Amino acid sequence: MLSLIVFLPLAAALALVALPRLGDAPARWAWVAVAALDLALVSVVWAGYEKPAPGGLAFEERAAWIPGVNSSYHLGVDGFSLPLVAMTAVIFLACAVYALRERHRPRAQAALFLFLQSVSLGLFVAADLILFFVFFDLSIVGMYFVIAGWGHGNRGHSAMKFFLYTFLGSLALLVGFIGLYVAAEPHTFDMPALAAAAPLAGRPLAGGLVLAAILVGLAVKTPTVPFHTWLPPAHTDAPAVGSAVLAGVLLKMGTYGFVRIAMPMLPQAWRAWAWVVIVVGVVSVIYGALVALAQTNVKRMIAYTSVNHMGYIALAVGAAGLVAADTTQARTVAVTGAVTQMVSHGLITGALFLLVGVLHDRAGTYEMGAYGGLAAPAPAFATLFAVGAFASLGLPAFAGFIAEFQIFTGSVAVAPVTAIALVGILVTAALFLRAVQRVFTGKTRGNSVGFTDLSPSEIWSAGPLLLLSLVIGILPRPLLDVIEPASAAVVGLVGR
Amino acid sequence: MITHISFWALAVVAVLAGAAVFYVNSMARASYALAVSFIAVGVQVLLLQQNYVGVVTILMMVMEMAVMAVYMVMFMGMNPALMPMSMVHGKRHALAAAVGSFVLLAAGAVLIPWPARRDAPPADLTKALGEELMGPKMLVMAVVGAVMAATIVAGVVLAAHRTRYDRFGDDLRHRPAKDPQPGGVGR
Amino acid sequence: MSHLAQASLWLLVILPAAVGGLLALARRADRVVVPVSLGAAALTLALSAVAAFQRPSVAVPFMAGADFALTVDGLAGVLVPTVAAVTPLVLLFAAGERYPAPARFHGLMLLFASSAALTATAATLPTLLFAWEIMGAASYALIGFWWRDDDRMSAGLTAFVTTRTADLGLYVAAAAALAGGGGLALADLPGGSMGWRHVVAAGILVAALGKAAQLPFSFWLSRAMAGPSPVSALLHSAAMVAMGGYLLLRVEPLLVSTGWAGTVTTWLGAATALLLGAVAVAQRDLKQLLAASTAAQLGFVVMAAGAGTVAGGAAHLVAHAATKALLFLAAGAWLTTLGTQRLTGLSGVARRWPLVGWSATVGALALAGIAPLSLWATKDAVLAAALAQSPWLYAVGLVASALSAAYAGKILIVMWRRVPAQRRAGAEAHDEEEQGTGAVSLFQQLPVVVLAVAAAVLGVLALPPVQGLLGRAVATGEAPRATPLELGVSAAIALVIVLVVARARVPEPRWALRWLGLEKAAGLFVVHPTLRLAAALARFDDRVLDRGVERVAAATLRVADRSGRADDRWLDGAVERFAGGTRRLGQLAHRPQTGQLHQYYLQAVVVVVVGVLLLVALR
Amino acid sequence: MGMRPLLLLPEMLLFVGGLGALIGGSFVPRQRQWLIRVLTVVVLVAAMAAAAVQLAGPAQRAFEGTYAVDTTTGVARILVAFGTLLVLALAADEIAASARESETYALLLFATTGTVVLAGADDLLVLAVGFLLASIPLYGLIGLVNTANGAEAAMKTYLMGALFGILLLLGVTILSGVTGTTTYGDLTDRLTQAPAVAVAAATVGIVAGLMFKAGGVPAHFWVPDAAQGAGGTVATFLTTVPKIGALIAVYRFVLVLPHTTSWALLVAIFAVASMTLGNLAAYWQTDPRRLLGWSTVSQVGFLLVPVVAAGRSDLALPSLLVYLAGYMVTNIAAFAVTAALPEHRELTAYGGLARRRPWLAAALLVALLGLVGTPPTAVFVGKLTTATAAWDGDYAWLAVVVFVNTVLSLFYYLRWIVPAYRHADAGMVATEQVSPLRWSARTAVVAAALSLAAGLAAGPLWQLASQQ
Amino acid sequence: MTLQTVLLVAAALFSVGLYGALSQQVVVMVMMGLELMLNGLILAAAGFWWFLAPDPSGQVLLLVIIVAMTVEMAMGFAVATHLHRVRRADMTDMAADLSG
Repeated sequence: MLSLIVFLPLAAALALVALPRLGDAPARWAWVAVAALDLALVSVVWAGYEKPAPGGLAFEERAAWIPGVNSSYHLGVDGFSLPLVAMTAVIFLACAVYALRERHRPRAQAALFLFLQSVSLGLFVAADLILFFVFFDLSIVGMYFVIAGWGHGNRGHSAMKFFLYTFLGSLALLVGFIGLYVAAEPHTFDMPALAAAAPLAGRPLAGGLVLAAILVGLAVKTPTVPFHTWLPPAHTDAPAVGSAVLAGVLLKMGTYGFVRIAMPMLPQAWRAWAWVVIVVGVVSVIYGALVALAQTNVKRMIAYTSVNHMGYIALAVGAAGLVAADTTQARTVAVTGAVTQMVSHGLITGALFLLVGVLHDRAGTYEMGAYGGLAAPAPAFATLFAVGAFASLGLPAFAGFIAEFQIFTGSVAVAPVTAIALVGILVTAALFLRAVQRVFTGKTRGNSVGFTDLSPSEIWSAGPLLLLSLVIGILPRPLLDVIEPASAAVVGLVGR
Repeated sequence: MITHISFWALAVVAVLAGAAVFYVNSMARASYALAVSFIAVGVQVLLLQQNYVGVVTILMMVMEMAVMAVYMVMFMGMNPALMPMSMVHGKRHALAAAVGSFVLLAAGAVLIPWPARRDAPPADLTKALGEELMGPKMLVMAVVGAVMAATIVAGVVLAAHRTRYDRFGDDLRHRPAKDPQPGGVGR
Repeated sequence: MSHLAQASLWLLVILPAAVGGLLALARRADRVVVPVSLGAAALTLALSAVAAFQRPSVAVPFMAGADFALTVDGLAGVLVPTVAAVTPLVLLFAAGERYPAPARFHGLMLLFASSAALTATAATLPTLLFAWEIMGAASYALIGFWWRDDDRMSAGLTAFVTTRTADLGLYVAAAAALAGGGGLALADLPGGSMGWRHVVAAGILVAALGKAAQLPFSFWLSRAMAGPSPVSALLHSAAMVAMGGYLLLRVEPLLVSTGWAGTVTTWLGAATALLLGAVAVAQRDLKQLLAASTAAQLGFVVMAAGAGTVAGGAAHLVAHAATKALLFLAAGAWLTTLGTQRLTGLSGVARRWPLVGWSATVGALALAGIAPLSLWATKDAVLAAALAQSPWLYAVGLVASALSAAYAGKILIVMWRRVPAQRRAGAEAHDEEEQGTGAVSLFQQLPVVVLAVAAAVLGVLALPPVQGLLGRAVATGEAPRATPLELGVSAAIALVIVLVVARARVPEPRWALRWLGLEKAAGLFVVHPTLRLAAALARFDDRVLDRGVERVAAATLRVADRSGRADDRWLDGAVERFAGGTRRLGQLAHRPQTGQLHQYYLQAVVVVVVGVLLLVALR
Repeated sequence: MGMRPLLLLPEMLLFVGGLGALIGGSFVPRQRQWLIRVLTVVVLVAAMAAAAVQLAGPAQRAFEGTYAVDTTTGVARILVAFGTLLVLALAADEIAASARESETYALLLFATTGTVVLAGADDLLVLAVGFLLASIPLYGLIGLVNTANGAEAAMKTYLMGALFGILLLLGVTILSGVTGTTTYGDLTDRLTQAPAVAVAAATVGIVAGLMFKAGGVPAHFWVPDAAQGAGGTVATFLTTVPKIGALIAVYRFVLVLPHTTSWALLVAIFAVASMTLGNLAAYWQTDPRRLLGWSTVSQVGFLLVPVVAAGRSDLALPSLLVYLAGYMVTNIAAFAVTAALPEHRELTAYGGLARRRPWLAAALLVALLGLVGTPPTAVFVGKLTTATAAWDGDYAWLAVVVFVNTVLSLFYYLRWIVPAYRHADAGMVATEQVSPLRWSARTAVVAAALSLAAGLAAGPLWQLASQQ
Repeated sequence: MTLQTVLLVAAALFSVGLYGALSQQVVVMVMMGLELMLNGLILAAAGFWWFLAPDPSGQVLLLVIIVAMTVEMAMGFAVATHLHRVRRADMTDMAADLSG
C-alpha cells in the first residue's frame, strides 16, 4: 500500500515523460487526477491506521535491497510520519490545482512535481537510513530543476546555491548515518533496529561527533540559523508551487529527521547537546522573526518566517532532551507540538506561498511598496491572505496555535528560560499585520490598480489548505491522537 | 680474489659508462656508452654465477644498441658522429633527485639487515630455470608472449603511418602495392 | 445538569461564531445581514439565560493534559448574560448606521461577542487563551474596519500587538501550570506547586492587565477609538477590556494563594484608576475621554480582584458595562449626526436630541458616582474591600472616584451647555471626522434607552439584598460591605465634584492629555529599537552570513562566466567580491600539471621518495 | 595445485580473439571491417559467458597458485569485458572503416587481457607482466589518432608508464629478493620476517606502479592529457577499463603485506591526494574530456578508499567491486555523451542541450550526478559502502574526506549540467545543427540507465560481489 | 663482493639513470636513462638472487626485467617515431601543449 502511494506519482511522471504528444491541458489534469488519487490512498491508510506497538510501524513493507550493509527497502508509518504523509499529499494536490493555469511547459512541470511527490512521500515513510537518504538527496535534485526551470529573477544563482548548500548538508547527514551504522552491533541501517539499539551509548565523544554531523545535515535542510541563507533566495526566485512544496514539504524533511533519527537513535548525545539545539532554536525563532520584520519583499518575508517557525520545532525537540524526573508530560507535549507544527506550517505557509505567487503572476513583483489598497480590487485575495497571515502568526482556531501552544508550554515548563522565544510570536504578529496593511489596505495605488482577483484554481488550491488548518485548529484531536503516542514513545527513548 | 677485483673494475666501468651516457655530446656515443655499461653489468651477473641471464643481458643489449644506432641514423636523420648535443633541462633538480635517491638507496642497501641466504642454488641453474618456466611460472612466460605480440602490433601501429589500405587499396585488391619505394614484402 | 443546558452552553459560543464567520466571509449577504445577526444575537441572549440558570459544564478533549472545557459558574453566570445582552443592543444600534460592507461588520461583531462569551466561560487555560486571542484578532479587524485609512489599520495593529504582548503572559502561565503539575484547569491553578504558582499568577496578571488596558498597557485603548462607535461600545463594556478585569476576578483564589499577587493587583488597579482618571479629565475628545474612563473604571475592578471582593468587582463590571455601552452609543449617535466627537462640537446636544440626551445624562451621572445610580454602589463595594486592606488604598480609591466625577461632570456640562443662537450654526457645521447625517434614527435610540435604564438600576447588585445573593453565587468567602457612612461620603464627594466642575474650568495638563506619553514611550523603547534591530539583522544576514556561502557558489559559477556566457554577467559583481580560497586552490591544483614531462617525473619521484620515507618512519 | 589452464579460458579467448582480429583484419576490405567488430563482440560475449560459468563454481587457483580464479577475478572479467563491449559501441561511430580499425580492436582486446591478468594475478611476476600487457597496447591506442595532441599524449603516457613500470619492477625485485618467492601465498608467510624497511620501499614501488594503471596520484599526470588527446573511444577505454584491473591488483597486493608496514596509511594518502587534486584541477577545465579526465583521477581516489579497509572490514572487497561496476558504467555514459558530440570541445557548447537532445541530456545528467554520488545511481551505493568500509576499518576521517570531496566535485559537474539545462538563448543556434552520433548516443543512454538500474538493484550486485 | 656492495653499485647505476631520465630533453635520451635504471635493477636482482635466495623464480624475475626493458624500448622507438612524424618534435619540451 505504501509503495503504491509512493510510486504512483513516479509512474505517472514517467508516463508523462514518455508521452511527448500529450497536450498541455490533459497533462495538467492528469497531474491533478494522480495527486487526488494519491491523496485518496493516503486517506485509506489513515482510516486503517492502528497505533503500532512501541518502536514498531504500521503498514510495514520490507524487501532486501543491499543486504551486505543491512540496508533494506523498508517502509512503514507511525504517528510522526502519517501526518506528514497526509500533509504532503494535500500540498501536492493543492499545487496541482494551482498549476492548472500554468502556461510554461506544463507537461514537464507536472512530471517533475510528480517525481518530487514520490520522493517526498518516500522520505516520510522510509524506515531505512539509506532509503531515507536516497529520497533526501533526490528531493534536492528535483527542487533544483523546479527553481532553475520555472523560477524567475536570479533563478540560476538561487537554484545553484540551494543545490550546493543542501547537498553539503545531505552529505554531512550521510556521514552521520555511516557513523550510526558502524557503531551499531550488528551493523545495520534499519531505523527501528537502530532506535532500539541506541548505538554509541556510553561513547560521548563519538556520539557527539555523529550527532553533530546529523544535526548539521538536518539544520541545513530545516533550516536553522546560521544555515538558512539558501532559503530566502531560493524562495524568492522559485515559482509559487515550488515555494509551496519547498516550504511545505522539503523543510519538514529536516525537522522530521530530528524526531525520526537524531532523538531516538542517539539519546545520550541528544541529551548532552540538547542545550545547543535549544539555543539554535531560540536564536532561529527570534532572528528569523526580526529579519522577516525588516523585509520589504513579501515572499522573502514569508521565507524568513519559515526560519522562525522551524526554530520553534528545534526549540521543542531540544527541550525534549532535557530529561528530568517529572517533566515527561511536558516533554511529550513539546514533541507533539513540534510535529503538529510541521503539519501546520506546511499547510499554512504552503497556502501563503501559493497566494503570494499571485502577486508575481499579475504584477511581476513581490515588493510591498509596489502595492497598496489591494483589498479593493481583489477582495478574495485579501481575505485569504489575511486568514493565512493570522493562521501563520499563531492565532487560535488555526493549527499553528495548537502547535505553538504545545511547543511553548512544553518547552517553557522544561526550561523556563526558553520563554524568551515567545518574543517570536509577537514579532511575527507585528510583521504579518504590517504586511497586510501595506499591501492590502489604504488607498488603492501602484500595481494594485486593475489587479485581477483570484481565479477559481487559485482559490481552490490555497483555500482548502487554510480550511484544513482551521479544522485542525478547532478539532485537533484526530491529529493529536495519532501524534501523541509516538511523542510519548520518542520521549521515552530519549530518556533511556 | 680475482672475482673481487674484476667485480670492482666492472663496477667502476659500469657506473662511469653510465655517467658517460649523459656526458658525451653525441647520441651515438651515448648509446655506445650505454652498451658498455650493460655489458659490464652482464659480466657482473656472470660473476654472480648466473650464466644464462648474464649472457642474455649482454646479447640483448648489444643488439638493442645496434638497433638504436640504426634508428637514430635512419629515422631521426642524425649524424651520429658529429651531432653536438647539450639538451638538458632542470639539471640541478635532476642532480638533487638523483643524489638524494642514491643516498637513500645506498643507505637502504647498507643498513637494512638483509636476511640470511635461504638455500643453495640448484646444481644446473639453466635447467632449473627451464623447469621453472615450464612449471610454476608458465603463466608468466605465456603472458610475456602476449606482451611481445602486443608490442609488435602497438609498435607497428604507431611507427608505420602507411597501412595495408594505402598499399593495396580499400578493397585490398590493388596489385602491385603502391609503395613510395618499390620492393619488399607483398611483391 | 441537563443536556439542554449543555447544548445551550455550546450553542452560546458556536452559534454567534458560526453565523459571524459565515457573514464575515459571505460576499453577497448584505440584505439579510441585519435580521440574521440580530436573530443570532437574540438567540444567544436566550441561551445565555438558560446557561446562567442551569450552570452547565461541558468539555471535549483538546490538547494533552487540557480539555476544551466550558463552564458557567456564578461569576460567568453574571458575565455571560451581560455580554449576550449588550451585543444585540449594540448590533441594533449599528443597524441604524449605514456602513459599507455590513455583512463583514456584523459578522466580525458576532465573532467578537462569541469569543468574549467563550472567554467568560473558559474553564481551562488553553480554552481561555484560545478565546482570548481570537478576541484580540477580532478587535483588530473591527478597529481597522475602515481599512482604507492607514491610520485606523495602524490603530488596530497597535491594539493587537500590545494586547498580544500581554497575552504572552498566558503562554507562560500555561507552561508554568503544566510544569507545576496542578493541571491546566483554571480552578486547579491554586493547587499547583508553589514555585510555579507564582509564575502562573504573574503570567495571568500581565495578560489581564494588557486586555484591561491597565498601566502600562493603557495606550492601546486610546488608539482603539479609531474603530466605529458600536465597536467601542462593545469592546469597552462587555467584550474585551472587561474580560481583562473579569479574568482577574476569576483567578482571585490564585492571586490570594500566592501572597503577593493580590496586593500588587490592587495597587496596579488603584494606580490605573487614579492616573487614567486624570487622563480622562484632561481629554477634549468625547471618545478619548470615555476610553480613559474605561481604563480607570476597570482599575476599580482590578482593585476588587486584588482586594478579594469578587462580588463587588463583578457588580462594578456589569454596571460599568451598561453605563459605558450607553455612553459610547450616545457618542456614536452624535458622531453620526453631527460628524464630530470633540467636546467643543457637542455643546448642547442633549437639548437637541432629548431622548438620547437624557439617557446619556443618566449614564454620565452613573459614571460620576451620583447616588443612587449604579456605579455609586458598586464602586463603594470595591472601596470597602480596599479599606479593609489598607487605608491608603482607600484614599487613592476615593481620589480616583472623585476624578471620575470630574470627567463625568465635564461631559454633563458640555451636553447641557446652552449655545447662543448666533454660534449654533458654527457648532453644527463641524463635520470633522465624517459627514453628519443630522438625524438620530429609531434604531439608535432604542438601545440607548434600554441601556440607560440598566445603568440606573444595576446598582442593586451591590446593595442588599441582592448583594448577598450575588456574593454567595460568585464567591466562596465573604467580602467586607460598604457601610452607610462610606456610601454617603462617596456620594457626597461625587456630587460636590460635579458641581465644582460645572462652575470651574477643569485643568487639562499635557501629560494627561497625551495619555501619560505611554505610546510614545512604547514606540521609543520597544518598537523603534526592534525595527532598527530587525533592519540591522537583515543587513547582517544578507551581507555577512550569506557571504561565506556566496563565495563558494560564486567562485564556481565564475567559470561559466569565464567561458564566455554573456547572460551570466550578474556573476561578475559577485565574483569580484568573493574570489576566494576555492578559486586559488583550483588554480593551485593546476600548477603541477605543467605539460613538461620532466617536471612530472620529478614530482612523481619526490612523491614516491616521500612515501618511502613516510612508511619507513611509521614502521 | 596444478596448471588447470582451462580456468583461464576467458583470458585465452580474449587474447586469441585479439590475434584473430589482427589477422582477420588483414583480409577484409576497409569498408567491411565491421566484421571484425562483430568478431570482437562475439569474443567479448564469449569471454563473459565463460567467466560467468566459472563464477558459479568455487574459488580456485590456476598455474601452480600464480593466478586466482575466484569471485573477484570473475567479476573483474565480466566488468572488463562488458566495459570493452560498451566502448566498442563508441568505436562504431568514431573509427568505423578507418584504416586502423581492426588493429584497434586487436589492441583493445590485448589491453583487456592484460587488465584481467592484473586483476587475477596472485604472483608478483604475473602482476608485472600483466602490467606490461595492459600498458603497452594503450600507448599504441592513444597514438592512433594522428593528431599533435594524440602524439603528445602517447609520448607522455609512455614515459610515465616506463618510469612507473621500473618502480613496479624495483618493488618486485626487493620483495622477491628478501623472501625468495613471488607467489602471494608464500609472501604472506615470509614477509613477516622480512626487513620492514625493505618491505616498505617495495610496497611504495609496487603501489605507485599500479597507480599508473589506475591513474591516481602520484602517477596521474598522463590521465587528463590522454583523455583530451586521444580519440573518444580510446579515452573512454583507458579511463575506465584498466582501473578495474589495477585496483583489484592493489587490493590483492596489500592483503599480502604484514601489519608491520603501515600500507593502509600510504594508500589512504594516495586516495586523499588523488580525490582532492583531481577535483580541484577539474575545477577550471573547459574541455569536457579533460574535465572528465581529472574527474577520473578523483574517482580513483574514491576507489582506493575500500583498499584502505582491506582486511579490516568485511565490506571492503564487495564495496570495491560494486563501486568499480558503478563507476564503469557511469563513466562510460559520461564519455559516451562527449563521444556522441565530438564537435563539442567546450563546455559552453552544451548550452541548451536538454531542449535539443533531451535523452542525451538526461544521460549526461544521470552520469554526472552519478559521478557525484547522487542516489540512486550505482556510484552512490559504491561511495556509501566504501566510506562505510573505511569507517568500519577505523579510518573514519577518510569517510569524512570522501564526502567533503564529493561536495567539491559537485561544483564542476554542475558547471557542465547547468548550461545543458539552461533555456535556449542566442548563440546556440550555430551548434543546433550538430546531430549526435547514433551509436554513441545510444550507448550513453544505455550506460546511464544501467547506472541507475545497478543502483536500484544493488542488492543482487552486492550478493554477487561478496560471495565467497 | 658482498650483497651490500652489489646493491651499492646497482643504486649508483639506478641513480645515474634517474638523473638522465630527469634531465634529458630528447625522448630517446630519456629512454636511455630509463634503460640505465633497469640496468641497475638487473644487477640488484642478480645480487639478491645470489646472496639471499638462489631460487629459480629469481631467474624468471631477471628474464621479466629484460623483457620489460626490451618491449619498453621497442615501444619507445615507436612512440618517438610517431611523435617525430606527427609533430616534427624529438624533445619532450616541444610536446607540452596539454597542460593544466
